[in-house]
Amino acid sequence: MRDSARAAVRAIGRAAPAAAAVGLLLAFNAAFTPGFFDLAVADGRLAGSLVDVVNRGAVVALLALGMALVIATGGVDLSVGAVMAIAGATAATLVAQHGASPWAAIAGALAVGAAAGAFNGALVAGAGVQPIVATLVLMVAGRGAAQLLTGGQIVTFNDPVLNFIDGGFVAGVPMPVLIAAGALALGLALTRGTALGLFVEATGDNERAARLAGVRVRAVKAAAYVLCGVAASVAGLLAASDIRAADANNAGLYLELDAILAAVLGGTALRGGRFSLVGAVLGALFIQGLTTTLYLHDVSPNATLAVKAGAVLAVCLAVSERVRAWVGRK
Amino acid sequence: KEQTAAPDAVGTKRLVVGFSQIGAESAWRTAETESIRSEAAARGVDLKFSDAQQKQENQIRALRTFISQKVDAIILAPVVETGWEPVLREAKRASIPVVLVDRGVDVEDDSLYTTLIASDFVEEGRMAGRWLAERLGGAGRIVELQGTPGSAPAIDRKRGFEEAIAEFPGMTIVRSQSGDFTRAKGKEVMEAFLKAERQKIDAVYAHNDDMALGAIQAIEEAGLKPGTDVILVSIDGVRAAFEAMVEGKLNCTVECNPLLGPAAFDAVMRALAGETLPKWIKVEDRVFDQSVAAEVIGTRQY
Amino acid sequence: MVQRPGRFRFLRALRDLRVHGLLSPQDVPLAATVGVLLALFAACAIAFPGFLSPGVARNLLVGNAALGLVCIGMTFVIISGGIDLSVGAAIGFSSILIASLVQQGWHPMPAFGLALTVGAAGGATMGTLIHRFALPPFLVTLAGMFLYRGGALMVSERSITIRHPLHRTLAEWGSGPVPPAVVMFVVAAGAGFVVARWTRFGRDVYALGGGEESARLMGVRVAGVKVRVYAISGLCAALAGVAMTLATGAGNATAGHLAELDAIAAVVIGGTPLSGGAGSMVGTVAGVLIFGLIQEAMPRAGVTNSWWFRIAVGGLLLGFVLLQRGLEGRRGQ
Amino acid sequence: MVDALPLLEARGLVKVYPGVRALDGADFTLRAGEVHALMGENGAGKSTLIKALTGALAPDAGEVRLGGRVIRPRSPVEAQRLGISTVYQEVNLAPNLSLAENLLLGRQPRRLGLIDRRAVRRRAEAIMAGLGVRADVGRPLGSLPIAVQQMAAIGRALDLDARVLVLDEPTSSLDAEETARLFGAVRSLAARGMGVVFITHFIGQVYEVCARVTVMRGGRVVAVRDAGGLPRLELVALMLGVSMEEARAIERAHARAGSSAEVALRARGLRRGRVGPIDLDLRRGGALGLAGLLGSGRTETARMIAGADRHESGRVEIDGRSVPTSPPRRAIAAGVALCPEDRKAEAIVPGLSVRENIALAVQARQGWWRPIGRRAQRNLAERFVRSLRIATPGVEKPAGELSGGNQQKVVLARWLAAEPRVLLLDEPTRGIDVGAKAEIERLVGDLCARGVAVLFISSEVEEVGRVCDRVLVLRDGRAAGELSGEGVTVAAVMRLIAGEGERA
Ligand SMILES: Nc1ncnc2c1ncn2[C@@H]1O[C@H](COP(=O)(O)OP(=O)(O)OP(=O)(O)O)[C@@H](O)[C@H]1O
Ligand SMILES: Nc1ncnc2c1ncn2[C@@H]1O[C@H](COP(=O)(O)OP(=O)(O)OP(=O)(O)O)[C@@H](O)[C@H]1O
Ligand SMILES: [Mg+2]
Ligand SMILES: [Mg+2]
Repeated sequence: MRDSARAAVRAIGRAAPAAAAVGLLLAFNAAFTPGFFDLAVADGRLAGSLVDVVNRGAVVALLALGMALVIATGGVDLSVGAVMAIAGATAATLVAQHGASPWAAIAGALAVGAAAGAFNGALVAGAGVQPIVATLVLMVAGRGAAQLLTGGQIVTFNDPVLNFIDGGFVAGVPMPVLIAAGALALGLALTRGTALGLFVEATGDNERAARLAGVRVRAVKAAAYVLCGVAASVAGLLAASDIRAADANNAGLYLELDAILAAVLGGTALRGGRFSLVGAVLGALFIQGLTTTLYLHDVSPNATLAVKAGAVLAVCLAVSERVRAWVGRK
Repeated sequence: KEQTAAPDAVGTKRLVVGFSQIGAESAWRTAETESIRSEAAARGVDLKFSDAQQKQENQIRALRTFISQKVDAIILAPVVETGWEPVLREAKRASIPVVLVDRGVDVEDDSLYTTLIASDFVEEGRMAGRWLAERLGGAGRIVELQGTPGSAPAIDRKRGFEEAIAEFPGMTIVRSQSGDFTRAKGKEVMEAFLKAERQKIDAVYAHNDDMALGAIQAIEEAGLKPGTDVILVSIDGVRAAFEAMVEGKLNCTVECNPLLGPAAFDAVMRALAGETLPKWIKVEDRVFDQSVAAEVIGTRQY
Repeated sequence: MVQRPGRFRFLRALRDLRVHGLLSPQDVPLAATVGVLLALFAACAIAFPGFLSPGVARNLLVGNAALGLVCIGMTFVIISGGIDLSVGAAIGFSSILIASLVQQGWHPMPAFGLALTVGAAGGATMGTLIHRFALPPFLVTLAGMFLYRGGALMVSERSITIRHPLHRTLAEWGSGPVPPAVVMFVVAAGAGFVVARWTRFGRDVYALGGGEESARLMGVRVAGVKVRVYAISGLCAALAGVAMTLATGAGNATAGHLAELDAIAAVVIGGTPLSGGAGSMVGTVAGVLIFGLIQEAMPRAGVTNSWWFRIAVGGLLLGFVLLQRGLEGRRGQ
Repeated sequence: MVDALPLLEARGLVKVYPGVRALDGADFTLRAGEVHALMGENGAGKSTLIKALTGALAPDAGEVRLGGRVIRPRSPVEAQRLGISTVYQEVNLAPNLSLAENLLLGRQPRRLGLIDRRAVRRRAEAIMAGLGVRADVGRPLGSLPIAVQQMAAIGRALDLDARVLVLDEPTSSLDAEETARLFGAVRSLAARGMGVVFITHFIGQVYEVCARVTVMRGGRVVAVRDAGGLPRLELVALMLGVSMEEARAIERAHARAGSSAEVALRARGLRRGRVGPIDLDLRRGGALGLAGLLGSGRTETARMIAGADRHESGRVEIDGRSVPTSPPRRAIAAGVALCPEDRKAEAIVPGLSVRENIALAVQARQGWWRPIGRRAQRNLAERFVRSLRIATPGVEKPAGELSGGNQQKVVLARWLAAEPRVLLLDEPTRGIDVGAKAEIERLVGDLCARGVAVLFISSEVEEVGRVCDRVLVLRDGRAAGELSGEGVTVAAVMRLIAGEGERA
């Protein structure tokens, strides 16, 4: 049992940077942001800055979940932002221009996300192209495709089902929170409830060994990209639903970096191997929490970046064992 | 992609014009691209197009490519104002007239370009400021949604607006953040503003319509009535803004016309005909508010 | 992509070389990259009349000198098994720093010197953090990127034209027969090539990329190598910033937007795997030129809207990497 | 050897890892001019002691003296400069660099400040030739057989005119011939006054070259003896911490399998590159040994059968039916498992726990949707930790943090757990202590008794002789002869390897 306790500590240890980051941020806000922790229930809905953070953080959290898996296989997916744009554009144009039912639109968006993931997977696992280049293709071309769908316009829709995806509440809890939590639960079930997690980690850690042990390394990699694509398309739906429009030009722009950051803060090593889905979500919450905090304190946009840099470094240093050892020696 | 290679320019009399566009970051820019493209088609001009994806390097590269292709004229929508002297000088040496659209360039020798067809961003900011001052009676708490940090319209629209409201000590900008010119960011930032200011916000000034449209949603979701509880003024005048005005949710938009195609090709033709053009052909922008929105909306093309 | 029979013949020839042992396995990715570059150039020359002119070649060099400079530093970083996301922002920072210093009355030369020093020192600092505290390079250099970009905007968010006679002259040479930026690129690439191949430091970088623990046990001074690698990358980025001010005669805080991504992609296309331990400067130069060729070809391709433009860029990229993979053949398994 | 002056001395070294005291107050003395064996079971702390002596890690307590002066090398470079040259246990070289560069990294000959690549090549060729290895020094090290890599590591260390030479299991992949050459070199270095520390699990080699023996157990030194006055059995007893009787039992626990006539796997005309065509039959309940010199094609043969490398021609039949073997998953599905030779590159998954490493192959065969529960995995792993005596504080420890021999046991456990019908073992006892080696040899016997067909590759001919009922000897990628039954003797195998025998 001591052994399993140690395993648990290790698992938490991986997510430590993100957990510490979220902790620091909460502590900061507790001290300096009046009303940050206020929770109100207005018209049976939970509201407050904290809710906003989770609510807004859902998009990056979804991306980070998929990204963590892909990174764990030893890859990276730069196309998630573009896939968000395509998914949003698909859903919006289906509903607004082709009169499709919202359910068909959602299905279409998810299918497009899966197809995008399959494309990346085929390039990486099938053709053996380096992940960063393989997914760069879709990062560039994908946004073009999304713009092609929308004609470069912001396609607005007003459909109760689509609006509900981001704007709805179930039992007072905002939908994005539920969707992100659901995705996390699904991700955990898929990786820890099946052998996928083990295979992903083995593949990312030592691909040759995994192959010789009989793991279908290509299928594992492809699956990671497909899951990542689907997660990105859900994020795209959220983003579109948020503004009740598909903005193919801007949806998900530069979010790939946030997603990678969240995953890495969450304890997923960029070289592949061990990953932590909980950590990835915490990482995403940290990023969003930081953004929201900066808004609340009205830090000038030009200084925002410097503050972000400081925060990332501080978090890294705070959890680095070497720093502790070093400080201890002094 | 087979229609690619132009037939030898010498054989046919078709005019070849290169157009270096910044990117496709907004519907506004798409409208501008489309305007130039359709005008080229209407006049039978062979248009060479390059999308720089927001990078000046790419634009400079595209200009050099146009020059080496010996195009007849170049239309340039510069991503930043500085840094064009060397490449414009190369164009001049090759006797290729360059027409600038929607944004000026900072060069000492203004013979380097033929003309600039653009709105005055600073003036747009002033117009928005003046309108808002009048509407609020010279006093009010304003939040500002800035464009992308460092971009010329963001800088100029901020400056113009600040100039205009400087005359009214009662008007204060209580918060100002970047919404990156996008709806999603506009909404997100507005959400935070509403929380932070505990809803004591009289007006929103957004550097473009998209951010204002995002802010409207945030205001609605906070349980307030945009256009009544919070006054909104923004810039661009896209169709969606007019729709929002008709619905009473947006109060005012300052036009910034992207349909520069006709004017640009007029300028190209005149330049090729040897005429000298004024250095700035100012696009006259107007202020539209709710009072005229309904009647004007039918005439909007973008 | 249109596959021309000629390319297939080329492919076969390359395979033959390999089979007959004339091409050792390590050189295959490099050969494939160079092959793709040549194939691409040939395709452009056939498709676009007037492409085979000195002007185009010159544009290619001038237009990609800055990216190329960044890539040289990035090659070292990636070979060492790291990554540097700060380079794009470092370009912006050094470019606006130089411009604002000159605006305040500095002579351009000390301004260049300061920018290069800042670049190298910044890189060295990141390298030190990465090594000393065993932090992931991705996070540290991402923080560096935020800092540089934020710092650049704080120096001046408005871009600044550099008005100084010397700088003006240098910038004008940019349109002449020997553009300074190209000279810088060529010299740096040559130096990079020599350092990577013929110095102990260069080989230590490869050893480090092959495995940090092994390298340490083999006696590589890991700390020194890492710090220097990031310092070189920072220096190259600052050089690219200088090149940028020369190419434009201005400084701009947003210069180098997303250049880190282009640089990483160009280096990787050039046959340097992101996992480190392998790669070459020649490949990187080829990768940069492939990137440049795509940009060079696009305005000629007759696409007239932004989305098709993007799709075509992505499609071209796809074509090249697939062709490259085809030339490399299945390695390993 | 009479020179009693301590050259290198360690006092009270302590190194604690989470859950393990790898060094627990270890003392060690090396005299100038002696070859000193460091013995102990897997995980006893030998490699850790070496690392602490040579600056590869900082001990938590204790001190090291060289020639009487306290030294505190903070890195292997510093230790090298002080005159301590080391070959670490795992081949710790750069697999991506060429063999030549690996030999000379950090001291490449230069001209005008630049590396003289031609001189590098020449000097590297000379070093390898001096060790009697024919190899293309321009090839990336990682593409060369493990044995060549090991020789390269030795070559790298020998090149220095050091005062102390430390060799951590340098012979684990070497043949008799290379080993003999290495010993020749070691003896001459010692004769010139160098102190040599030599770690091995081959007890015979200890008596061959070493003057004194230090035995470690559980991070402590339990005995320091002259090799001459230490009977073999007592050494084993000291290492394993058992009584003499138990040691005797371990020493004798060599079961030789006796095979049935039923052919489980039949390979015909396998060929890839310069290896082949090879025909071989693996019988149910029998162990076929593959013997041969370095580069004779043993590894390649096993890899072709298991689908790790695709064979260019030929076929593999199981129960009389031809089966596809590539990718390896296919071979595994058909019941054929390969425990590969290169543990670091192809077998151990360092970041995963011991439990996950052991369960990996079983899980891979079951597929994604039928996960083995954590508890079942743990039971499985714990069973093997016990039976193979894997020294680890628990099954959740990352496998990469185990000692080399224990990693090897984990890999072996992975394949034993998978219960294949045909098991191909390529150097399975590499770096494994006597106790566990006996255990593994016995396990092979058990497997055979349960009807598994085993292919056993080992560079230790004695071991092949002990374990296998038939031996196929390869030379230059072809079968040079086969021995079976009573004909399997060390001498006979050696004769065939040397090319004197006829096809038996
Ligand atoms: N990096 C590490 N982290 C945690 N524990 C470690 C690490 N390295 C070694 N250990 C532990 O220290 C102990 C001693 O290991 P060491 O490598 O010294 O054994 P060894 O005597 O060399 O064994 P072998 O014969 O198998 O090589 C082992 O229990 C091992 O698990
Ligand atoms: N000295 C060498 N130099 C280069 N390549 C070699 C050398 N020795 C072996 N090889 C390569 O190894 C292959 C066969 O060796 P293999 O590893 O199968 O032999 P082995 O009998 O298992 O020897 P080992 O003791 O290395 O395991 C050959 O095809 C060859 O490519
Ligand atoms: Mg050891
Ligand atoms: Mg072998």
